[in-house]
Amino acid sequence: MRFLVKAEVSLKRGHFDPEGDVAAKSLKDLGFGVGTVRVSKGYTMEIDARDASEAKALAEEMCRRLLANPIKDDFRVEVLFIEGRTD
Amino acid sequence: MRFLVKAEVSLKRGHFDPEGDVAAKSLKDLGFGVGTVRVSKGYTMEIDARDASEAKALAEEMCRRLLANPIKDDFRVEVLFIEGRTD
Amino acid sequence: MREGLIRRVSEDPPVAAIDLREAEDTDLLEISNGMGLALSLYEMRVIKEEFSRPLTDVELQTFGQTWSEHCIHKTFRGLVETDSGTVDSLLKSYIAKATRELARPWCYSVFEDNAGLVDFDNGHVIAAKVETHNHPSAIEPFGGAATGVGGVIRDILGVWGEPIAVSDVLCFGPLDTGYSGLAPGIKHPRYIYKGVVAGVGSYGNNMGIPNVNGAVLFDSNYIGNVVVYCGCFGILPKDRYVRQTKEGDLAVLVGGRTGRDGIHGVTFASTDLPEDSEGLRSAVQIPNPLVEERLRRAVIRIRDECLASGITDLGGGGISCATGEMASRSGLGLTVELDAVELKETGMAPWEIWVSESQERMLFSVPAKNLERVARIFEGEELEWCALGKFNPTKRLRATYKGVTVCDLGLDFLYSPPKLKRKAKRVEPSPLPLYLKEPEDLSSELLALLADPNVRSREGVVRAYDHEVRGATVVKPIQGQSGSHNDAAVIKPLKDSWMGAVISCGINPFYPDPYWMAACSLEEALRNNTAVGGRRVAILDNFVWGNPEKEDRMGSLLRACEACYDFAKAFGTPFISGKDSLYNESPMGPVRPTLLITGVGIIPDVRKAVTSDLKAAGDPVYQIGITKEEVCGSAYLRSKGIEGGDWPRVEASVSRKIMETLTATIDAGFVAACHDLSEGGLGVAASEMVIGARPGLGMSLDLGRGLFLTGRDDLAIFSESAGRFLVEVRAGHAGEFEEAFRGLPVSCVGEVLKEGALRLSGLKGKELTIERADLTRAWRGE
Amino acid sequence: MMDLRKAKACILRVGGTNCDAEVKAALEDLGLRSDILHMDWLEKGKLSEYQLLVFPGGFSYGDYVRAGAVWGKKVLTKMRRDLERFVEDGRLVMGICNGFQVLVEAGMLPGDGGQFSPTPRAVLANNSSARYECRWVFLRGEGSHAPFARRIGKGEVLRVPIGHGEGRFLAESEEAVHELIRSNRIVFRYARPSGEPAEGAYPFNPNGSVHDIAAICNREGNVIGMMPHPERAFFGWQAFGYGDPHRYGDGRKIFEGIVDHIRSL
Ligand SMILES: Nc1ncnc2c1ncn2[C@@H]1O[C@H](COP(=O)(O)OP(=O)(O)O)[C@@H](O)[C@H]1O
Ligand SMILES: [Mg+2]
Repeated sequence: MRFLVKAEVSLKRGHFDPEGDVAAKSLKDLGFGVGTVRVSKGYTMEIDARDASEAKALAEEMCRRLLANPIKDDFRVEVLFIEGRTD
Repeated sequence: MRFLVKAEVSLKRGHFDPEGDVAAKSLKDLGFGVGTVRVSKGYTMEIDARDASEAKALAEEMCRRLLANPIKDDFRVEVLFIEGRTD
Repeated sequence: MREGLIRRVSEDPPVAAIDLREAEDTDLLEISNGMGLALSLYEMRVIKEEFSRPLTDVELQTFGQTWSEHCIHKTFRGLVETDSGTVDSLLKSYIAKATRELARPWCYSVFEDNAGLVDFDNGHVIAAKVETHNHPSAIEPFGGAATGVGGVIRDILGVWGEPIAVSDVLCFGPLDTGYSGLAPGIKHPRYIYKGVVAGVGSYGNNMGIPNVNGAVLFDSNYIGNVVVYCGCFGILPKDRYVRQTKEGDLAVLVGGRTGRDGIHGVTFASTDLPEDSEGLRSAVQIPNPLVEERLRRAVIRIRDECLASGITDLGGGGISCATGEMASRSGLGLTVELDAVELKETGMAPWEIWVSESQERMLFSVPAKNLERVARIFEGEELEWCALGKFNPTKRLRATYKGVTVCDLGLDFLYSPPKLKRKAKRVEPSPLPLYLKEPEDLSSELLALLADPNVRSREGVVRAYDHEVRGATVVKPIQGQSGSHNDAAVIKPLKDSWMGAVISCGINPFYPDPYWMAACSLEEALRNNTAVGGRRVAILDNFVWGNPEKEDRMGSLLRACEACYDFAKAFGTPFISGKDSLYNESPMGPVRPTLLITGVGIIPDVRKAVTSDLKAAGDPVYQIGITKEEVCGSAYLRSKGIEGGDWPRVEASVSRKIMETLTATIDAGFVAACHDLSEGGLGVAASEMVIGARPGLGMSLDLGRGLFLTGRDDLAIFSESAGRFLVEVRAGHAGEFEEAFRGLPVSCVGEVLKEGALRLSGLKGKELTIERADLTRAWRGE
Repeated sequence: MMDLRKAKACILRVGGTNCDAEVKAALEDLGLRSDILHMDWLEKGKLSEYQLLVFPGGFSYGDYVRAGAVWGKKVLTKMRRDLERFVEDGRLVMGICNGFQVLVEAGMLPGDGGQFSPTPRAVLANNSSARYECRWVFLRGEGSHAPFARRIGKGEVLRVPIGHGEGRFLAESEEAVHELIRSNRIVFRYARPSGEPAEGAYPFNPNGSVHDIAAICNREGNVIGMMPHPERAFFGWQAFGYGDPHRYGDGRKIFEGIVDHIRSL
């Protein structure tokens, strides 16, 4: 079956996020009342798997192998839906 | 009150996503069964607002003004929680 | 529109037929507008007269593209009615005319191909091209600017050039513009600035081509009309410049896939497009430099192995224009099988495939016997390719899709568009009186001017671009740790030759008289080139103007063209290429007439190049050129919001002699540092020479009394008169330097000081001293 | 003693690599023949013909996902065995800029011999300025035993340019940084003109790297990764304004170290 899975890779807590800082500063310049901003990257992927938990496990493996760098990144995986079905 | 809001910006459908394409190819090289991959960017922001709906509206305005270009990007905003409280 | 003029002739593929035979003038205009053809009534009538059959939408779109301002420059090639008679083609009557009359033997190919070509070292030529990408950058700054760079790089690849450098000149609204006053649809200058700089940087950096020259200007006029010029320079062995497409050769398309991006206009044949601002969506292109990097490798290999007979990039008009032009210039014809084209998305109508401007594509003509080797090169670089068809002797451009002939046009007719006629009203502004008292405190005036957005350090932009990649950048845009700007860049493109290519630009849109504005821009490009040691300069013109259908816009365009001719002739410097971008109008009004002149010179030995930072305490410093009270449009007056005074003019005969003499003294090794005086005048130039250096500068205007046609210190220091330099001469060579300049306006005005400060005494002996740290802080905006 | 004419360097590239030609020009100026090879076309076993393998700078695979990550993984799937053997043999591997990012993502640096770590043990994160930056920096030799630093004394200062957006070196932990220092695996640090370490001060440390780290090597010293581009400071005219254009630039010393080492084999 084909699943739609979202993996989100974000900087580890406590890690300095220059890009987020720049975004926060620009938003403040525009007059918005924002505090800290942290940036993350999302990968929405079609994955072939037997069931949702396998799809999730696969996506986590993808994060470990490629999408995240363990020194600086955390990741979080969520199965969005199964092809053909929506929820 | 201070809210934690997540804005997610992604390329509009129909636009080719070169980064997603490279990620998909690389994952396939590593032996994963993936189809299309699309990349998005998340901004997790502390926002000062009176209530959740104002926080959401503010974040949407930030997307329109700075974080996204409505011509090529879609964006989606979600209020994660209110400072002090979690859900 | 009247019933029956448009008919669906095929469902799959979706093709419509438009019958112009019965069409009235109103119908013709409606068709032109409705299909986004941008053809005038006159042009539509010419098409109507020609055909005794209905045309397909594909064919009409072909006319729309081929006869567009973008592809054939109809304003520049058309007729211009003036008070004193009709001008037949601005391009032929002014720009190209200067080149033709100068007849420089080192001009190898001019105004013909994707880029201009001039001789370099024996056996090699330099290719140069500068384009604009204003509208795309206004709606999507990052992608618009990035694809602008990508496009001009393909122009260089399109003459078989190996890209060696890119440049960019950018005009923005002031970054401190308020958010409230913006007209709807206009993005804030800050957003545009960030996006454009990131986009230009991203594409060049990714491709590994150093960005070595450019300019950044701010003015409220550019809030509604951002201007983005992108240039690219390349090198190739002369004998590899091949354009001889033959009958039987294959048209081979390679690179990115074809999609709905870059399609203007709407479709009649497919009515089922999604609603969401499709028109705008297709105007936005997502840059993919990764593909172009591989394209570059493939182009150079095919060139070196002599496998193709012709090449061109795909720009405006997409496949339709690239194939049509290649066939037409070889006196051939071609049938394109659109089925072969790799698509990004499904459901594209044939006309969309035909005119799509998707990025990162090139077209080759390949002799059939070489196809296999060419294919192997493409595949080795992971590039998708397809053969579109074979060149034949029919002189017709045909296209088929799913077995249906969707286009069949004679190339002779297609490539002899009717001449457009425009009217020009002469514009000749006259100088206003200057109401400004000489300020008391010139130090604070100078510091304020150094911090002016139009003057201050460009480090934030320059460092965002890799200017060292390829390892061939000799004179860099910025020098040293707290470095200052150089006037031009020097590249050493060949391993076994000391010869350098010198790249400079000139742009002065704030001088209100279009004639002198153009003259000053041209002279500035040459002056910048000369300052680092360049000579034998070829130039490129890029006009950014408003709607040419308005007489005043045409009037100023005409005046600028006159200056281009006059001064190209007077300086003996030929135009080799260029481009115009018209219709730059926004709800906030037309763009300020903006002419960019880019200069490409040479230097026989890059090791003799000169930078702007002062070198050694004790060296004498000379000022060259006459300073007049020419401050209208200067950074000095603009920073005060004052209009008035006279503007700079160019005295070509003197200026030319000065430059030639300066070149000779640089070659002789007399010159230790050199900087031209431009925006902000002498005050800013002297400061920059100190900022970039270890030592300082002491000078007295009174020593150069004869050079100043003013009694006011502020005008002497901030005037922007053309043709001036500040030069540090090596201590032992002052006599020889003066001897060389005998008869020219030159004076020793001071010397290099040990301590890091600028010490200036005025015409009447008034003194000012500013420490380098203060100059630097102001200039860096800290 | 090896005859330099018999030695060869392999400069690898993939789509998006773009500093290969400059590296070749530098090596060949010193008499070391160099082939530029696309990794996809590198035949099995071919690597053993070379004494030096270079991963040059550029934007491999567009730097998508994370600089150097995609190529780093591809190196492992495509040529892990050959590469391990190459490193075990004591041959030289050099990663410059994007190449450094690749070696880190492939788990080859910081490393021990041919043992590649299954997950990266360091990262080159976004510059702390959040910007891409091109500038000349001062590098300080740390007295490394790596062949690349053979000609460079401890505390000696080199002028070389950088050009990157992701160059902030971070290790697993503070302890890991100490381990790098203890095992003398830091080859260059960003410095002030005087040669003092930059201690994080911008722009001397241009990217915010921990401990001003600009280059590291593996335990044996035969694998090096560096963010600065020595091939852009090889000839004097490249370092125009930073030295005598008629002589050589500081970057040449690094390549001379390589050639000395190969000659001594
Ligand atoms: N305003 C102009 N001034 C000078 N040369 C021009 C101008 N417009 C076009 N040209 C020249 O005409 C030739 C064809 O131009 P163009 O159609 O813009 O090329 P391309 O199709 O590569 O964009 C080029 O050599 C270009 O330099
Ligand atoms: Mg072109």
